[in-house]
Amino acid sequence: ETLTIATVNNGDMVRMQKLSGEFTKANPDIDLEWVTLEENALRQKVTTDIATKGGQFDIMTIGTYEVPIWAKQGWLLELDGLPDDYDTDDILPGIRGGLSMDDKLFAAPFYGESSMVMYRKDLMEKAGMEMPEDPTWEFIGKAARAMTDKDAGTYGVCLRGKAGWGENMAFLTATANSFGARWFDMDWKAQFDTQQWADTLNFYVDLMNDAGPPGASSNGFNENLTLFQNGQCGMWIDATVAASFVTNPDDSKVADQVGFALAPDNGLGKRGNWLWAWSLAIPAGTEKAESAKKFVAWATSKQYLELVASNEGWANVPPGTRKSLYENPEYQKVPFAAMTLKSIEAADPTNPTVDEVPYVGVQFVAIPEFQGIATSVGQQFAAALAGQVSVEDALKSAQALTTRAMSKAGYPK
Amino acid sequence: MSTTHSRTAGKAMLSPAVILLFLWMIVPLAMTLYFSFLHYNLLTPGTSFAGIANYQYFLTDPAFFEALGNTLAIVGGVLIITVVGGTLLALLLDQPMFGQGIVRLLFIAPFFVMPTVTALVWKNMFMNPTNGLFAWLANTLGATPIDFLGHHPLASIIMIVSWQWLPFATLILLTAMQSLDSEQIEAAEMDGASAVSRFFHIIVPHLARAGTVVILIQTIFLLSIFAEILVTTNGGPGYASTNIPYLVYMQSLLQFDVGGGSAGGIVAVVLANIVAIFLMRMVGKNLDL
Amino acid sequence: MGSITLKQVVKRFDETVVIPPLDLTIEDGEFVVFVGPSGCGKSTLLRLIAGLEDVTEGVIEIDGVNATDLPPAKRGLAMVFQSYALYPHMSVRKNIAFPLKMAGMDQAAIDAKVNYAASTLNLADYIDRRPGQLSGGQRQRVAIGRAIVREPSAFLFDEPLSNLDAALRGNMRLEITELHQTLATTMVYVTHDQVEAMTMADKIVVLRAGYIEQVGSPLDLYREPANVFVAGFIGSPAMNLITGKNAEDHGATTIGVRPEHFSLSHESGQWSGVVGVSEHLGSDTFLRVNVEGIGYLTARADGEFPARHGDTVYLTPDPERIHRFDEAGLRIR
Amino acid sequence: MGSITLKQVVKRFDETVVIPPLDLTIEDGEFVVFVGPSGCGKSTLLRLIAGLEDVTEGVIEIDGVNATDLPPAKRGLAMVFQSYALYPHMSVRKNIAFPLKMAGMDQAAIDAKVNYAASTLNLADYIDRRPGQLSGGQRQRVAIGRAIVREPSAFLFDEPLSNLDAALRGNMRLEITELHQTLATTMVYVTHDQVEAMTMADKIVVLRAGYIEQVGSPLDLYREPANVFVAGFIGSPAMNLITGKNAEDHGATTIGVRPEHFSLSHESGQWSGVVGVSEHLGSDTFLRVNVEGIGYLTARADGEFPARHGDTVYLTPDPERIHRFDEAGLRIR
Amino acid sequence: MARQVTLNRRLINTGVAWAFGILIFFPIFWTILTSFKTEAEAISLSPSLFDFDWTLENYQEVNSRSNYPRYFMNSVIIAVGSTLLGLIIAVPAAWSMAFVPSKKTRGILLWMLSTKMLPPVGVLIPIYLIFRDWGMLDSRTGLVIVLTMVNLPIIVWMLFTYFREIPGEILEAARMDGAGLKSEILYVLTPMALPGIASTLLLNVILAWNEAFWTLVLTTTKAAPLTQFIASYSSPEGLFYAKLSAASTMAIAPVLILGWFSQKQLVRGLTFGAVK
Ligand SMILES: Nc1ncnc2c1ncn2[C@@H]1O[C@H](COP(=O)(O)OP(=O)(O)OP(=O)(O)O)[C@@H](O)[C@H]1O
Ligand SMILES: Nc1ncnc2c1ncn2[C@@H]1O[C@H](COP(=O)(O)OP(=O)(O)OP(=O)(O)O)[C@@H](O)[C@H]1O
Ligand SMILES: [Mg+2]
Ligand SMILES: [Mg+2]
Repeated sequence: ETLTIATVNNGDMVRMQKLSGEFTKANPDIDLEWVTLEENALRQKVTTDIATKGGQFDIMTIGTYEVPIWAKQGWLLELDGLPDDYDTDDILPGIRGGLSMDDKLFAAPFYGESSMVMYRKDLMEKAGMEMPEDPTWEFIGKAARAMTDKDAGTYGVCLRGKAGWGENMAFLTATANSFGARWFDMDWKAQFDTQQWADTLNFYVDLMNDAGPPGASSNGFNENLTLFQNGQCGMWIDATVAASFVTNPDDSKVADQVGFALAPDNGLGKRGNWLWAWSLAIPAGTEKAESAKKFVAWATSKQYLELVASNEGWANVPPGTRKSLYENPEYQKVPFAAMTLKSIEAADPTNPTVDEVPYVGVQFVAIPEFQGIATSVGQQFAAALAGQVSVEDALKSAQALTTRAMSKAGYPK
Repeated sequence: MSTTHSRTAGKAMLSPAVILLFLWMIVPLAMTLYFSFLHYNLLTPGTSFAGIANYQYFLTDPAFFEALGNTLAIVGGVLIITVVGGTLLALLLDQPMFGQGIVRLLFIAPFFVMPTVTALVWKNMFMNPTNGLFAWLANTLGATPIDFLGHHPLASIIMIVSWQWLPFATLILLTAMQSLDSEQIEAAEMDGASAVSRFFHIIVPHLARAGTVVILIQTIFLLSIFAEILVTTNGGPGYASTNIPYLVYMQSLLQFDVGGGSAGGIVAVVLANIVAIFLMRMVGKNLDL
Repeated sequence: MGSITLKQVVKRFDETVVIPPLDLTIEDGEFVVFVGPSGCGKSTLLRLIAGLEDVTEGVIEIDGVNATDLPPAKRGLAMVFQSYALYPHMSVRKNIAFPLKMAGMDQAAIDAKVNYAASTLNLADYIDRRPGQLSGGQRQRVAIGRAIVREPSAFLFDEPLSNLDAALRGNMRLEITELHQTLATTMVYVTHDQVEAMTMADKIVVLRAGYIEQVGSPLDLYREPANVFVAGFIGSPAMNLITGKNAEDHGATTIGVRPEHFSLSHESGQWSGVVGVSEHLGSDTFLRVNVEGIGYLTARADGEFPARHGDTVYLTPDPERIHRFDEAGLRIR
Repeated sequence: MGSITLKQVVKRFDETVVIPPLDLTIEDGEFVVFVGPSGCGKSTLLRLIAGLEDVTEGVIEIDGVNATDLPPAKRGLAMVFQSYALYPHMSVRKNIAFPLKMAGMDQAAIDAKVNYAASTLNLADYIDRRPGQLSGGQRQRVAIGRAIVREPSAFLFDEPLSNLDAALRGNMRLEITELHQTLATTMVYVTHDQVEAMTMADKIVVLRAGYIEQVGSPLDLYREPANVFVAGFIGSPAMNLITGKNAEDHGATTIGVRPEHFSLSHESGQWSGVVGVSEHLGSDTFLRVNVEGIGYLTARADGEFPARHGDTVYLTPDPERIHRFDEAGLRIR
Repeated sequence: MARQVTLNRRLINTGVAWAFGILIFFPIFWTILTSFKTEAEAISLSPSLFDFDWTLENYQEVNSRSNYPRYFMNSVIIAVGSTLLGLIIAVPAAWSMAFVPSKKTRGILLWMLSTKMLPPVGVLIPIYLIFRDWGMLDSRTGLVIVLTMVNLPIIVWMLFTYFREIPGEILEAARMDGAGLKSEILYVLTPMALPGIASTLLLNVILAWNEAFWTLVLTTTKAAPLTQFIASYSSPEGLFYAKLSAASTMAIAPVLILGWFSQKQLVRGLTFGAVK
């Protein structure tokens, strides 16, 4: 039997692909076919496939955004009857909640992440400042400007600027939460005309202009990672998984100088961090459900974590999914482990904002229309960052297009 | 040649191609047309009749006019660069020189490169404002690196696409140039025309046919430029580098709004046909098909 | 004005010598025709004069001025090409006007000249057509028109009529002859057509492998070919060249008799032979007669001469018109 | 066997009638030449016979069998095209063998036939070359070879020699004539070359705008053209056609005198005129003489006849050879 | 024109032309070069031309990660398959247009071309649904069919311009010689048009090889060609320039080499009858 698995081409997944020999060894009757794609391409492919019942995949890698929507449509197979030693209860509750509907698990988390501040201790010291464990945005702004030395190619802060709902909008939505902003009010009215959003975006654009790298509007996770590893960023606020990359001396020039802190806040009770888990799900209607479940269980099991640890060291274990991992004394030695757990625990998808909202999702709104809308809004914000439109105009456009799209989609429902 | 027999055979031989192409065109097009009148989102099951709502939304989308402008800018910009540049380069290559064969190989290479690879290479290794080669060049010269994709997205895309198509234009125009009857040039020389006059009065008009082909073929491909945008700018910032195909793509594959995407597709088809009519006029005049 | 003098002109392409040292003088107003077998250097010679090729050695003088290093446009010559070399994208009017425009002439003057040339050459009716819409003869006329308007000191023609059909060629031949009579400008004309050479030239230059074999008026060449090559080359059908005993009888290595200089009879004559092929053209009859000891001879008889395959006929050469050549092939005077 | 009969054959392209109802019989073994001005329908007629075009109306019989609806390959005819139409990717051998291969003949028989044809036509030396490596004349021979091997009941030729130069044309003309004598197969030959028509044909068919103007042997047409058109068309240079008072004197609307049927004198004669152009070919001299009251006449004199532009000469037509035509242009007998 | 060109002028031409040639080729050259660098060197802020440690590790890495031979074979099968299928359909059509033209011929040809102007995204979902229903998702057959249809207009046009240059008399001669339609096309037309057919074939192999919309949308694993292979390197976590370069080199090399070898043919064929 051949399982076709769609995965994202990030480091953890590629590693899983390489280690999957262990699985096929144990299950000689199962062959694995991999479709490894870049995130957006993957999402389009699997979404098209599942929505049209193309049936090309047996296992799909999807995120916390898709799971509730797809589960609601009945497109996903419930993950019940997993082996006993799988220990569903070991999964971090925040993550598990995001992947369940009516308490039924529809996807198994492969790794989970939040966001946090990664910074260069040496540069911080040079700037004569000290990073608290829970910084405020004000501090970040000040520190970033102090660390910037454009002539030397050092930029105080690297933040996502590339348009896309999973790129700049993930960051900006989470940030906006900490500024007290929200996407929609309880009547599903767009909120980009509020002062909170203006504050968020102004702060972001000013900061990036003063202390960001050139071309920030094209920088996504990858670009910033490269910049940071290359020693060009003083701080970087991004996914917690990045911690293992930036502390890996093979790839990173600054591995021994990286410190971590919680994502900043504005004293409003919400931090600017998100919650995301790349998870494995099985489309409803696959004929290979048993084998698929077997594989999902293997890839997200405790044993898999140990397998990675024994092969590649604890620092490279897919993080953010299991309590037991964080209780493991070996893993606690990893410098970013504690901070990652704290960040994940600090995010609350069901109550993401200062004011009440009708939706779930920290850095996204779990409605099908969100991808399109947020990508368009992301384009506007990227344009503002690139200086092609003013912040004011970008917000106006965002407000207009969101309102349009929501009314087209028939909200409030 | 034209006996009843051969005419019948002619029809029989032509029909497979015509019928297949017709089906290939009409079946999906009809489905698209049908979808365009539906509320149909892949992510929300069920469809319902939408009237012209999808068209309304697509056509009143502020992105639409920007995308229309960008589409034309890309087609026009690339055409101008490749045709003018191609003519000049062809003129250069037509001169006697050493190693012409190898130079031709160097010239044609970009045409063989996958668009995706082209875009990836340019974006990452050249235009990246911190790690790209251009940034390095600017730094070495003491200038500030330009953020190509952030600040000049459309121009950057035009540049990348021009790089891909310049070889095509150059080599076709070169072939055309080499086909120019040398007696004509000599006649012009006898008539007292200077090198510049010969270029404008004899060579350029001679290239008209080849130029037409270059324009036609390139327009066909340029109208649906997509991979380059997807890889480099994602249509942004804002809508600065979104063209019509990309806009339709956003509707269909980002929002999974099949209804809206179909409406966009139909609009794109109509626009492409308008361009096609103009183009075909020109072709009909310059190429005796 | 339009005399052209070539002094010790040599042309080599890389290593191959196409024109060995060659001297030639073309007088003002003369109509000079270059003939010779294909590849003998006719076109090359013309192009050297035009300046479209560089001479390797030697001097070309035009109107007494050394023009060896002048570019084509500065030599005051006009050329009509075999392919016409019209500009296909320009109307007839524009084609003719082109050299004037290049000379920077003002529009009114151009128009006047073009109209004059067009009416002279009967081009007025299709002055606004493109070359592609013209027949061969009309195109040829446009090419000539383009040459005329420049009022060159000499015209150069490279097989200008070879792309035309026979009838048209006859007409154009007359037109060019008339043009020469009207303009009285020097013309240098390359052809490999016998009739053109004979009827148009004031002076024929016979070339072989870059060498001048003979220069003279058409009738001179016809009557007194300087050597066997010219004898065989000029005249159509070609002169019968006879070697062996019959030639020795006339004290020559080779003797030549033109087909038209036999008298034919069914009864008696100097040589008897059997008719191989007889071609009855109506106006004339050409016979190929197999004469014992000599081989096939071509003879011309009048259109009514009755002769069929296999008949025996008698040929008598006109004794006055027997050409005699020595062992070097040179004419014995 | 190879008689061809056309009965009331009509050919229309869309609306334009190219061949109006036409009857023609070609006897077995005859050499028939179609001549006529360009566009008169010669090629069309040939292609109708070949079956490359459908007849619009009428019947074509080959060897007495109705072949109107037969495809070309079934008619037992072979065609030689103006462009030779050799298969450039095949060797000479393969070219010649192609029709046999298509007929499904076995290889040994094919080889024998091809070798025989090749030796007959002197093709043996380059039997393995491609057409591109052959000269024009050799190609023409291959085309003929390809036609011969099929042993067709008739050969069709469409201007087969028009792409060759003058000398080669002469030779090939002779070869085709000889071939006809050897094979004695019907040949239908389209040309617009006077000499070819006169020398090769048993029977000439003169066409104008799809109509047959006259059918007859070459000398019949030369001596007794049925009408003004044929009179002007056959013979080179063309017959002088004179209208007006001089014609009336002979009881005709038009009289015709061939250039070669004048006797010329500097002293006296029937008509006097001034020489316009004199073309000295050596063998002959052609004069265009402007005769008062008649206009320009062309006359042929012998090569030695001294005449220059502006001289006055006297022309006397041979009274026996004056052709007379009525007002409809038809010959008065 | 055949006047002597001075050596100086020739040298200047050579210099300028080579400079432009190298400039245009540089991105490809740089990609290939980068594929032999380590990631650190690839991304270095002061890039070096040749002065680095050459390594093959990127190729090893790429090979161990994805099944390159399978992608490669799929690309070959799809490109060659669609081209051959296209030729089979297009040769008769082009024959008909070139040798039995009617008043509609020109219109049909232009119409065929105009179908190429339709943006594929517009009909993506319908095609996807049709393919799903016919079970042709992720099948090479399906892809061959799609790419055949996509490139058919170009094939027909190119063949048409080639056939048109072949004198009709030769086909008539074949007909007189007793060749039926099949023999006429097979033994006479096709061999004569071979250079044209070859260049049509080449161009279409290249176009099909590089087609990156339908190949991505309609395949997953079994039928996935090199475009898919490249897509999996397009933006992973971190910018792995060297690996990206290695993958790119592997994806473009086959067609680049093919193109180079057939460059003369190709260019001549590309002129679509614009150069006589
Ligand atoms: N550019 C060239 N390079 C080398 N050889 C040349 C060149 N041009 C002409 N020749 C050679 O010079 C010789 C004379 O050529 P030319 O064209 O003058 O002959 P021609 O008398 O005009 O012949 P034709 O009657 O066929 O036109 C030929 O042997 C030809 O091959
Ligand atoms: N396929 C066709 N469609 C329409 N008209 C045609 C076609 N073929 C020939 N004609 C017309 O038929 C007439 C006779 O043509 P045909 O080719 O038979 O002339 P021809 O006597 O062979 O002339 P030429 O001596 O120039 O070869 C011409 O007026 C031509 O325009
Ligand atoms: Mg010549
Ligand atoms: Mg004809």
